[in-house]
Amino acid sequence: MTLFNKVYKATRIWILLAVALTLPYWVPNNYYLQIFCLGMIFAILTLSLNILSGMTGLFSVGFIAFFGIGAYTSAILTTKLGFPVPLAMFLAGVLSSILSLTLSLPTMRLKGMYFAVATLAFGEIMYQLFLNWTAVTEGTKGIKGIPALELFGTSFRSYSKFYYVILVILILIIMLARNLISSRTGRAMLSIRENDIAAEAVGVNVPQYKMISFLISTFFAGIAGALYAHMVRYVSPESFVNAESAAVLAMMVVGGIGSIPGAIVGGIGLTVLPEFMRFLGNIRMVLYGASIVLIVIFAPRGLGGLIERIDNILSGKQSLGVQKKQQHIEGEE
Amino acid sequence: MAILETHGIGIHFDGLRAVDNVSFTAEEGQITSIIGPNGAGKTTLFNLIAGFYTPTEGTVDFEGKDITKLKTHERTRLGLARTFQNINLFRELSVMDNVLAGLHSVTKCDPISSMLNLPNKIMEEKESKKKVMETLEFLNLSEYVNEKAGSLSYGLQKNLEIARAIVFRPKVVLLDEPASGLNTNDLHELSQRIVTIRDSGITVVLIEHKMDVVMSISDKIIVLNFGEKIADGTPDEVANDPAVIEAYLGKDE
Amino acid sequence: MDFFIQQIIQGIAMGSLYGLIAIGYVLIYNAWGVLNFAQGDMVMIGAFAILVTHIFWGLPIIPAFVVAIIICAIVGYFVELTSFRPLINSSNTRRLIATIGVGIFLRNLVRVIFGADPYPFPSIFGNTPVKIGELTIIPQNIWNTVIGFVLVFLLTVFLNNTRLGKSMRATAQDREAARLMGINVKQSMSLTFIIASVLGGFAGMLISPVYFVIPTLGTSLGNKGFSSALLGGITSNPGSMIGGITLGILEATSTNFSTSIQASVAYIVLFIVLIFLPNGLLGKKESRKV
Amino acid sequence: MKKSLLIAILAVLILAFAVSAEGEPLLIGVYGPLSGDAAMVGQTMVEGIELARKQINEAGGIDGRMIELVIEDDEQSPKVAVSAANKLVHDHKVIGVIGTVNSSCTLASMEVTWDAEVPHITAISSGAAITNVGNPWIARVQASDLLQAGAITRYAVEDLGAKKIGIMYQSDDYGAGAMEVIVQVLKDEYGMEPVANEPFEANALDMTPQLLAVQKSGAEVLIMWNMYQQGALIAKQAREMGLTIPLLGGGGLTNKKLYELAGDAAVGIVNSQTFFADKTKATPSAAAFIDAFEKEYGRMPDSNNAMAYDSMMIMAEGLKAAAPDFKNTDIMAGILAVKDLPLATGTITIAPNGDANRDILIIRLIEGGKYELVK
Repeated sequence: MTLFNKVYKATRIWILLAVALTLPYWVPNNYYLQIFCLGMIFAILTLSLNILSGMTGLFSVGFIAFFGIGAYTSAILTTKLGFPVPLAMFLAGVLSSILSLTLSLPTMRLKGMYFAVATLAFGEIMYQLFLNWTAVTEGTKGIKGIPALELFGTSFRSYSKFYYVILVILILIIMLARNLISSRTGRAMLSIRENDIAAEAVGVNVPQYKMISFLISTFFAGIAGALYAHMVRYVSPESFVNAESAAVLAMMVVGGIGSIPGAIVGGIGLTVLPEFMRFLGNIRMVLYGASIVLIVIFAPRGLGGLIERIDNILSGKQSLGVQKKQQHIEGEE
Repeated sequence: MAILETHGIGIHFDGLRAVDNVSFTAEEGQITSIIGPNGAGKTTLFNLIAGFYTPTEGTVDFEGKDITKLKTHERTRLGLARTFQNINLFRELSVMDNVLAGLHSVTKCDPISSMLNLPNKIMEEKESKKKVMETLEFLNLSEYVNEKAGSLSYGLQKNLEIARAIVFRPKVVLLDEPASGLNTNDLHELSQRIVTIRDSGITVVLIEHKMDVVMSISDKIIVLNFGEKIADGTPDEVANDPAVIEAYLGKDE
Repeated sequence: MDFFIQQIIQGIAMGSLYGLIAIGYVLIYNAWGVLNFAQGDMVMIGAFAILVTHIFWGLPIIPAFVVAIIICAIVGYFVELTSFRPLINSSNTRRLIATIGVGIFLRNLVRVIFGADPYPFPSIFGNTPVKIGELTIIPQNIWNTVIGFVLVFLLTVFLNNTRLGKSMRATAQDREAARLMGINVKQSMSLTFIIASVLGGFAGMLISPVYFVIPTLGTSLGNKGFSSALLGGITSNPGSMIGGITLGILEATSTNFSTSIQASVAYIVLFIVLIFLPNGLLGKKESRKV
Repeated sequence: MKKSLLIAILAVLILAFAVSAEGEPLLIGVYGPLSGDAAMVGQTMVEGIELARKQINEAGGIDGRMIELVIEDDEQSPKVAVSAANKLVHDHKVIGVIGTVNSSCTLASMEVTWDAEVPHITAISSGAAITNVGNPWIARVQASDLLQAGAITRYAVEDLGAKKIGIMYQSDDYGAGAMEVIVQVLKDEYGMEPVANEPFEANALDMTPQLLAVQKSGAEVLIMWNMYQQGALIAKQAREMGLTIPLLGGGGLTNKKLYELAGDAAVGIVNSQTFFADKTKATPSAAAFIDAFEKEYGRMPDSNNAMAYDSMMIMAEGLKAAAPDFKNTDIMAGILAVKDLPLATGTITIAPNGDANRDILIIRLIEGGKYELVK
């Protein structure tokens, strides 16, 4: 290990943090800040999906539904019932978690494709609910005038302030997810993904842990949805269509299934990058489809794998050339 | 005292009787081996005992209690562990994590403490890792602790399965062909180890084809053929049983 | 009563198209073990293929169909070669995501080439309704139903009675065993994929005269297709036809109960089937391997 | 060598900047769906705005300054629309914004212009909510659902004398918004209730379940609220099943594709509209627009072209009123002060809530895919 490796290892987290904390001061303007805010919200969502799909191996094709439940809950609680925003955001996570039981309880027995299809059906049904349950969701008119977050007398209406709220929540969730991986609960989830028969044999109550995975991941997804609602301050069903589920999946794949840094890079990357590709018009979507396939085939670990590799090289764990076998929370079924 | 008993247990798939009316007992602190030609229903019997299959008839008793209705993970929690013939490891996880996962049924840390890194989690993790290292040392796996399970050689993977099964000090461990794929040197070591496991107070139930292993370490042998029990007794009794000799005749080991 | 019968007739007409789409899902699921989310877009490809051959190139209807089928086979083979074959040993998660990617690719490629607006397609069998008492029946719909059933019948005959069909079935049941029996597994898997693509495309060709041709044609039809496949039992070819027609009838009659439920019928049915009837109406039980 | 070249380039750049700074153009942001399923609508919107900009600039600009457009794509997604609006306002620093098409996109993104206090005109969104949330920075050229659906409902009851009205609508922001207005108007003004009220998926193909329900209900008139694609399917399938009642609808039906797709089944469809491309019947200002558009693009304009054109013209009114400082409050005040302004879609007065008040036209599709003015 060279001196450079040591310095890198000791400082990398602080450098990252410093960049994250000062971002609002060196991005050119509010537009870039807003893109970053949105990207970070989607990073949280991707991370949530990763707990379900990457860690537990439960593949969800309708995940945006929980983002939507979170957004609507917080929107309704604050606009119609006058709840304070922080409480409403927390309850958004809780309700998203509770509603996940309506999906997870009956589908715990289902495996692989069957489960994926059930989540797709759930996503479509939730969308129809947002659309048709007019008394609560205002239907297609959407919910307007959602208040911005206010805390200790400060309003977080501007992007430059709300950015820090998102950042804090993102860092918190990253920490929770990291702790989870190296814990009894996390290992039980990983073991289900790896081999559910062996998981049962070591005493894991498989349905119960699938459900726990669901509760945790949808809680975070609900929080992400609430953040979205209070940033955009308007929610309508169009934001939670199934194509958005596919977009979150793509973020997870591009980042690398099961990788925490990957989820962050995927979420932010696939929000920011399209902004600069928009001039391509319809061709952009063709390239988008093609790149999903190409990444799945040629870079199965996505950008997360690449980042981990560079990180290992810089911190001296791995030499350039050969790739040493390393622990990775992603697996092949 | 009999720690594990089956009473007339049986299961059929699509009309085919895989295990039929098998009753046997495994005495506490002994090595009980189950032998029989290929397709005799040995692994199916293990799956019935471990709870992967629900028997069509009969019961399984563990420490004198009927556990037939219990799920696999509930049986593990009571102290019934197993390994697999065709290796079911968590391939993408490290050796450490595989064996740590084996401690699931004796650890308590809940999801909230897990995520928040509360003191009870940190304490438990520390203790768990200590236990894992002891087990890995016992099975000569310490040097691979950070390797991915899937990248180990076949023999090491077999060993790792045993480590994962015994790390939580179960009362009974079911070993499904631990010797397959091992060379002669390793065989001797394995026999020694199984004896050590028994001597440490874990009752062993063993499925094995390698007769020298079975004969040298078993306290009791049960012979299955076509899903039925055809003999049981000490190694000597079984070796001289005419029904056993007939079953094995022409069917080369 | 007439009203109810009219609803049933409509349900059958739509449902047999669902069934035809469902078969593609079933074939690919059994051979490849993956639900092909791009199958709906093969329906769209079929519709555009017939649009190009019959309208743009001006081929008479029969040659137009033949050429369109060849186009579908080529597209199917291309998809199999680029997005399925390389992932044959990957996890289900990856393969599913790849099929989603392929769907996005095909849909948008067609949109770039042909634009987002729909194209009209003339009726092949006539759109003048036939009156039977109070009931109205559209010839095209009858033909679609008949053709749907004939295709399923032919497919079943092919799978059960030809050497190629049998090897396809053997491969679908157990790839390893088929290999040991000397079957060219790679070839039969490709063939299955191509047949599934052509059947999907064929459904698109039958749909275009009833509705119109548009790049998003396959998105909702695809979902209806795999709902039907699961309803019928994903392991059964005739099951998908039954599943399709059941779904079609349920959708058509759902307006009697609630006006806003129709859009969700397919998904509610899907959810219920998965929970209470995981093997569908005609599917075989998948046994557990330890 | 290299260095001197660099300096030279820099010098040229600085010079160019200095020159342009003198007659600095007025930046107007435009956003709409330029990719995806609604790309055609976005494109027509841009065409109309572009034509208006060209005319304004050719006439000497505003206070001697040229108008320059910055165009962004919103992909028909509320999320992207918010980003697009942010880009226009914060990155391009435009002084006025025109857009977008989908009501949900406009509603989500108008929070951005509202916060930044940038005058915003929506050309095509019809959602009633846009102008009733008290946003002082928004104006709209499109006739809101309240006006359009109201006019068609009154036509059905008063002119056609219908006692039983059936409704079908596409269940999204466009269809469902109008449906609520129709139900409201029937109840408030005539004490009636629709005999059938059937939603369908936005990308549905088979309309017969809904049509059967309408047929069973004995409706004398069917009001459908959807785009022309679904309109064609409804017309075709209704005629095929022998449902011959009059079909009415909203502005989204007006499109040459409607007749192409449905053929004669579409003949007789009546819909509300803000613009009618017939020079013989048009006001002088509308006729002038039709002429100019035909010259520019070689075809007849549609209503979206016209509304987009008017949006730019109304924005120009605001700019004129705010010259030479172009303060945001002055621009908005100028927009809201527009009164009896003859434009392509009629003589427009902007109401205090931002809506453009004018008469709603009722048009009918006739043989050969042409339209005739009903009233």
